[in-house]
Amino acid sequence: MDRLKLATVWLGGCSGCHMSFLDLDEFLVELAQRVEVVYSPLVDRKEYPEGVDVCLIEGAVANTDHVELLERIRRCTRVMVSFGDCAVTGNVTAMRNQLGPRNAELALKRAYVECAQEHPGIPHAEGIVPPLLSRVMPVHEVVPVEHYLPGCPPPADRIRAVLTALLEGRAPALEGAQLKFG
Amino acid sequence: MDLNQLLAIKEKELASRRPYTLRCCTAAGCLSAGGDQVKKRLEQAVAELGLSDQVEVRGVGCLRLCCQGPLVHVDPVNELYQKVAPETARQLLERIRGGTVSLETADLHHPFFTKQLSIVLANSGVVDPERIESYIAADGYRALHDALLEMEPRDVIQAIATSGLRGRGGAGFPTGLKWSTVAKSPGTRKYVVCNADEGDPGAFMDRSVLESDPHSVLEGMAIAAYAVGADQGYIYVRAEYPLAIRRLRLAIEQARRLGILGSGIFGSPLNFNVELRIGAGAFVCGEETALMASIEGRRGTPRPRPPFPAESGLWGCPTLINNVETFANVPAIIRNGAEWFASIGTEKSKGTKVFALAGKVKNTGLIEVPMGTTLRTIVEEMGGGAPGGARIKAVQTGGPSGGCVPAELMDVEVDYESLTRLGSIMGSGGMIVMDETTDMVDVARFFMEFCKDESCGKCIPCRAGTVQMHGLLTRILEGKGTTRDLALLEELCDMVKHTSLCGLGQTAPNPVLSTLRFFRQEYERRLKPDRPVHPVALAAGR
Amino acid sequence: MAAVTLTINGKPVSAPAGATVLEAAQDAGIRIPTLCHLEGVYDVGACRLCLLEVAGSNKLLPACTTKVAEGMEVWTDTERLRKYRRMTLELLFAERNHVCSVCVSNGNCELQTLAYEAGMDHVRYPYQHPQLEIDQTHPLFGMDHNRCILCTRCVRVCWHIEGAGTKNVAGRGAECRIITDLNQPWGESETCTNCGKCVMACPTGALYYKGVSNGEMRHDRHKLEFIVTAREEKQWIA
Amino acid sequence: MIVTLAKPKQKRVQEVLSRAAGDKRYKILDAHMKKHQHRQDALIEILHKGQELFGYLDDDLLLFVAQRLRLPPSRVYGVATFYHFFQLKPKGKHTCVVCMGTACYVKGADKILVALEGALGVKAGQTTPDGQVSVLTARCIGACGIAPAVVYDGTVAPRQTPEDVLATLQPWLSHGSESTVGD
Repeated sequence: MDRLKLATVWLGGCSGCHMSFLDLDEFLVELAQRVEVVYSPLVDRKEYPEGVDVCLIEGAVANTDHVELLERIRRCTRVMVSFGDCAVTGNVTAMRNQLGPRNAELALKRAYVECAQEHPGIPHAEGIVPPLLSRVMPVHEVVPVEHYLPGCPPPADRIRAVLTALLEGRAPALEGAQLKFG
Repeated sequence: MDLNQLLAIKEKELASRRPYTLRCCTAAGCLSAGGDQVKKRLEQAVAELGLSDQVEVRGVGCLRLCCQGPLVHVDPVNELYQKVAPETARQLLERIRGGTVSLETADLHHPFFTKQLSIVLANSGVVDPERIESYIAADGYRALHDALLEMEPRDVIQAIATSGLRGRGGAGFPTGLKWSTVAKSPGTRKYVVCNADEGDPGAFMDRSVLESDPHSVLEGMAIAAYAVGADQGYIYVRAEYPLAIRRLRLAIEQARRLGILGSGIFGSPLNFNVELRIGAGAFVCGEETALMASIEGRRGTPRPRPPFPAESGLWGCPTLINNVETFANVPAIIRNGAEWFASIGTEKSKGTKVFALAGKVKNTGLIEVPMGTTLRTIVEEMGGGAPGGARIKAVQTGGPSGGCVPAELMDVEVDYESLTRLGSIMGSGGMIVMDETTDMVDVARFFMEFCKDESCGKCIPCRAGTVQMHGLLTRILEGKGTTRDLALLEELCDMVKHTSLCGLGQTAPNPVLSTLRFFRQEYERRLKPDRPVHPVALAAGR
Repeated sequence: MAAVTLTINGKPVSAPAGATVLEAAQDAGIRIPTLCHLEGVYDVGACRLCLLEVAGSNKLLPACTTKVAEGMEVWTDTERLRKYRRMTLELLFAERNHVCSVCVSNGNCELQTLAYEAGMDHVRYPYQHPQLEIDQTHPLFGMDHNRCILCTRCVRVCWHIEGAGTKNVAGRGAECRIITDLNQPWGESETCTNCGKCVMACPTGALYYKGVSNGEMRHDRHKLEFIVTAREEKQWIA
Repeated sequence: MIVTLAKPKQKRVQEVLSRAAGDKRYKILDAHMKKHQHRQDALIEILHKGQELFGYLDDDLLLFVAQRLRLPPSRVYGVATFYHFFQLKPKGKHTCVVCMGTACYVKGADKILVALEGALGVKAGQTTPDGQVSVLTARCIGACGIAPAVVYDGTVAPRQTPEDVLATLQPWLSHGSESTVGD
């Protein structure tokens, strides 16, 4: 039996969702037998491959690279899962939106100028550092998504419930407190 | 004040009439075109030419054809002069002296005039709204006298019920039923409220009635007060209508001085006073519970009904709320009889309706037609169609709560039920004609923007739902929307319509729903295709 | 008081005449979601979460302000109502900046709980991300407008239990804000009695005790019921 | 996100009352309130009068009204901000109200507004920096028969075009245009 091709990606988020994924503990062993991780911050692969079965997306859409990557993921993936509050709602990543139309510039200034201890200055590197979007968005505002796995981070048992369902060919059916944000 | 005194005022007024009368329109439309200057010049000219015993220059209410103002009607030759300028006004006196004038006259045989039937507007353009004597000369306050002295309150209610009069504010609730509910509600203190917060953009019927014939509204309210047992009335009028406010103040003052308002009116036990309350720019205050909150000096937010105002209204007392046009119908019904009124109109919608005809139509202005007149008659015959021979696309009725009736359905008879069937409403009487150049998605967005700005913010579906619907409409209008956005929009329309607290929210989706119903292709051709979402989860191991 | 019999979701229920459907349902152990309702103050019917289908009425009616009637047939949990409830909650989440992960009420929030109970796994409408203030000027309490849902529970307790009238709603539509006095910083209010009832009443993390951190804020709403019962019925039920 | 930090308390009512004592307009307002027997339900009427006397409703005025009608300030503020008609900031020397009712809209009121906003560099609801002109919109002034209508300093003008509006504004702007150069 072919193993399920699983990808995970890390957009505008803190990687806490991936940490929570690692909290799956012994289920990780079982998972390793049933899936092939084809793309992830946890494995060494540069290009998002074609023919991916399931992709967990952590993080909100905050820069142009994110948008490009999502477009490719959508083309190459059967089932996309918004993984964690940043992907589902924008969460903390999207809080800069509250600063108004100049939010990207203000956020960068705060981080790299006002709070810098040495060498203040907004980093510029054409082609390497992607420009920030003027508005941070949840993933489903950019491309359609099949399933949502909320939580900040989603607890390991919640991740397990979703993955188990997908492995068994069912639509995940989180309900009640399993859908709690935060 | 008794009947003899009333008749004496009438006789005196009629006796002072002169052979010629120049009726100058002094309603807001003509005033803005210089109508007051025209009247002033005519008065000067009459004095200079020594014609004072021959000619009366009378400021009157709306003469209907607003687009051609300033208007002057000359009696008894029965000619209506249009676009009269202060400089040329003097020529009208030549006409009286048998000469000819080069001024434009309106064609009084045009359907715009001949198809009208005036009940509410009977005095409009005839009496001087600033003089109570002028109203009395037209049999004003006779109905109040007769009701007070010759009818029991229940007879008055019966007459209103038999007449078939329905609320002219838009919803069409049977007026007689409302009156009898208030009459039956227990309570020593009751109120009568006139809703003159005409808020629909594109509607100016109530303004015209108040500016042209304020006493008819006062008389209707006093009759209502007698019928339901109230002793205090309020007129809630928009601050945007300064002229109407001034004339209402004057009318109340004059009526009070003659004892027609106050204690023991016409020697009957009825005490009735009317106070004016000036709105301050909130569309939602047209909703009756919000209006009452505003009269009480609070934020104009609506509350759930029941209890209805008829049971618990102003300060918890039974309160009768009717709109301007509804009250203005009452004296005529009492004077001419319920059967007379019931013989006009259709089976379920009796009497006439005043419409403010505006937009892309040749003749804009005020019309009053029997219920059941077709939209086509109104727009094409009376309105003269679109200017420049353009093709009419739709007629919008009911303002932000209403919908657009497409041109091919203009044979619909105008009454409460027929318009509702077409997804629009009668509304208070605004009628905006749209031609081919009008973009229906833009119209829907325009009304949604209005509702969003006017939402009071109390209930969530209206406060947040209108914001989201407006956002979706803007996206679609800009060509950025997808089929999923349209689906979201339709779903929100359904939800806001059924879950909002008051009429504003419940009807806010109507312009969208109606343009979607008749002009869906205008939405669809702007949409971008969606990428499909994977319908079901994938099978294990592929 | 005379009793009336009605059915809620097909189940026969008896309630005193004059009771609301919400009260009748609660007595019968049937839960109806509410947000602007608060024991101890009058109802405003504003949040529309408790809407009901009532046989013979073409309008949906709020359970909190609709009185029971003999023979009334009420449905509280139809598919249509569930759909509307979820949409209402989505609209609320999109309206302001409800970031559960950094909220003092995370885990103790009525809005958050209602959302997951309604199966809201994401919000389909674009987030509005308005720019809103946090008022930290009061010595004891804070107000974060980002988390306010305008249920007016704080306003009602301030007026009708405390009687101070410090808080009110200003503006209208989406521009509505809860204000103190003349829209001045809470700490500069001359009418606030520092009683804290508004904080107890708040369903979300909009009003909080200063110094609480993420997830630590618990609103003690029973205190309000306690005060009202004590004042009106002279019974002190702890 | 704006966080406001505490400032020391001050007794505002007393200050306002002592300031008002020397102002004739407050006397007129007081008399008007007396006419309404200081009834709380007359609040909106009183605010109308206040705006008529002062041009707009500032905090002093609102607090004065609250004190006289024995209402909590929050109630007065809540009402004043609910109704569009009440202005809490001073208006310009001249006002230009573009009617955005349906009839005016379908006949091009939106274009008039765009032209106006472009020429003055302010948005609807704002006043030019020199305090000369306030641009406002109305939801409908009921002059649909003569659409599109614009109200200049309280006078309704019928059938306006963007050109008409700019021409009418010109005399109001004669000084403003020079001073804006180089801004």
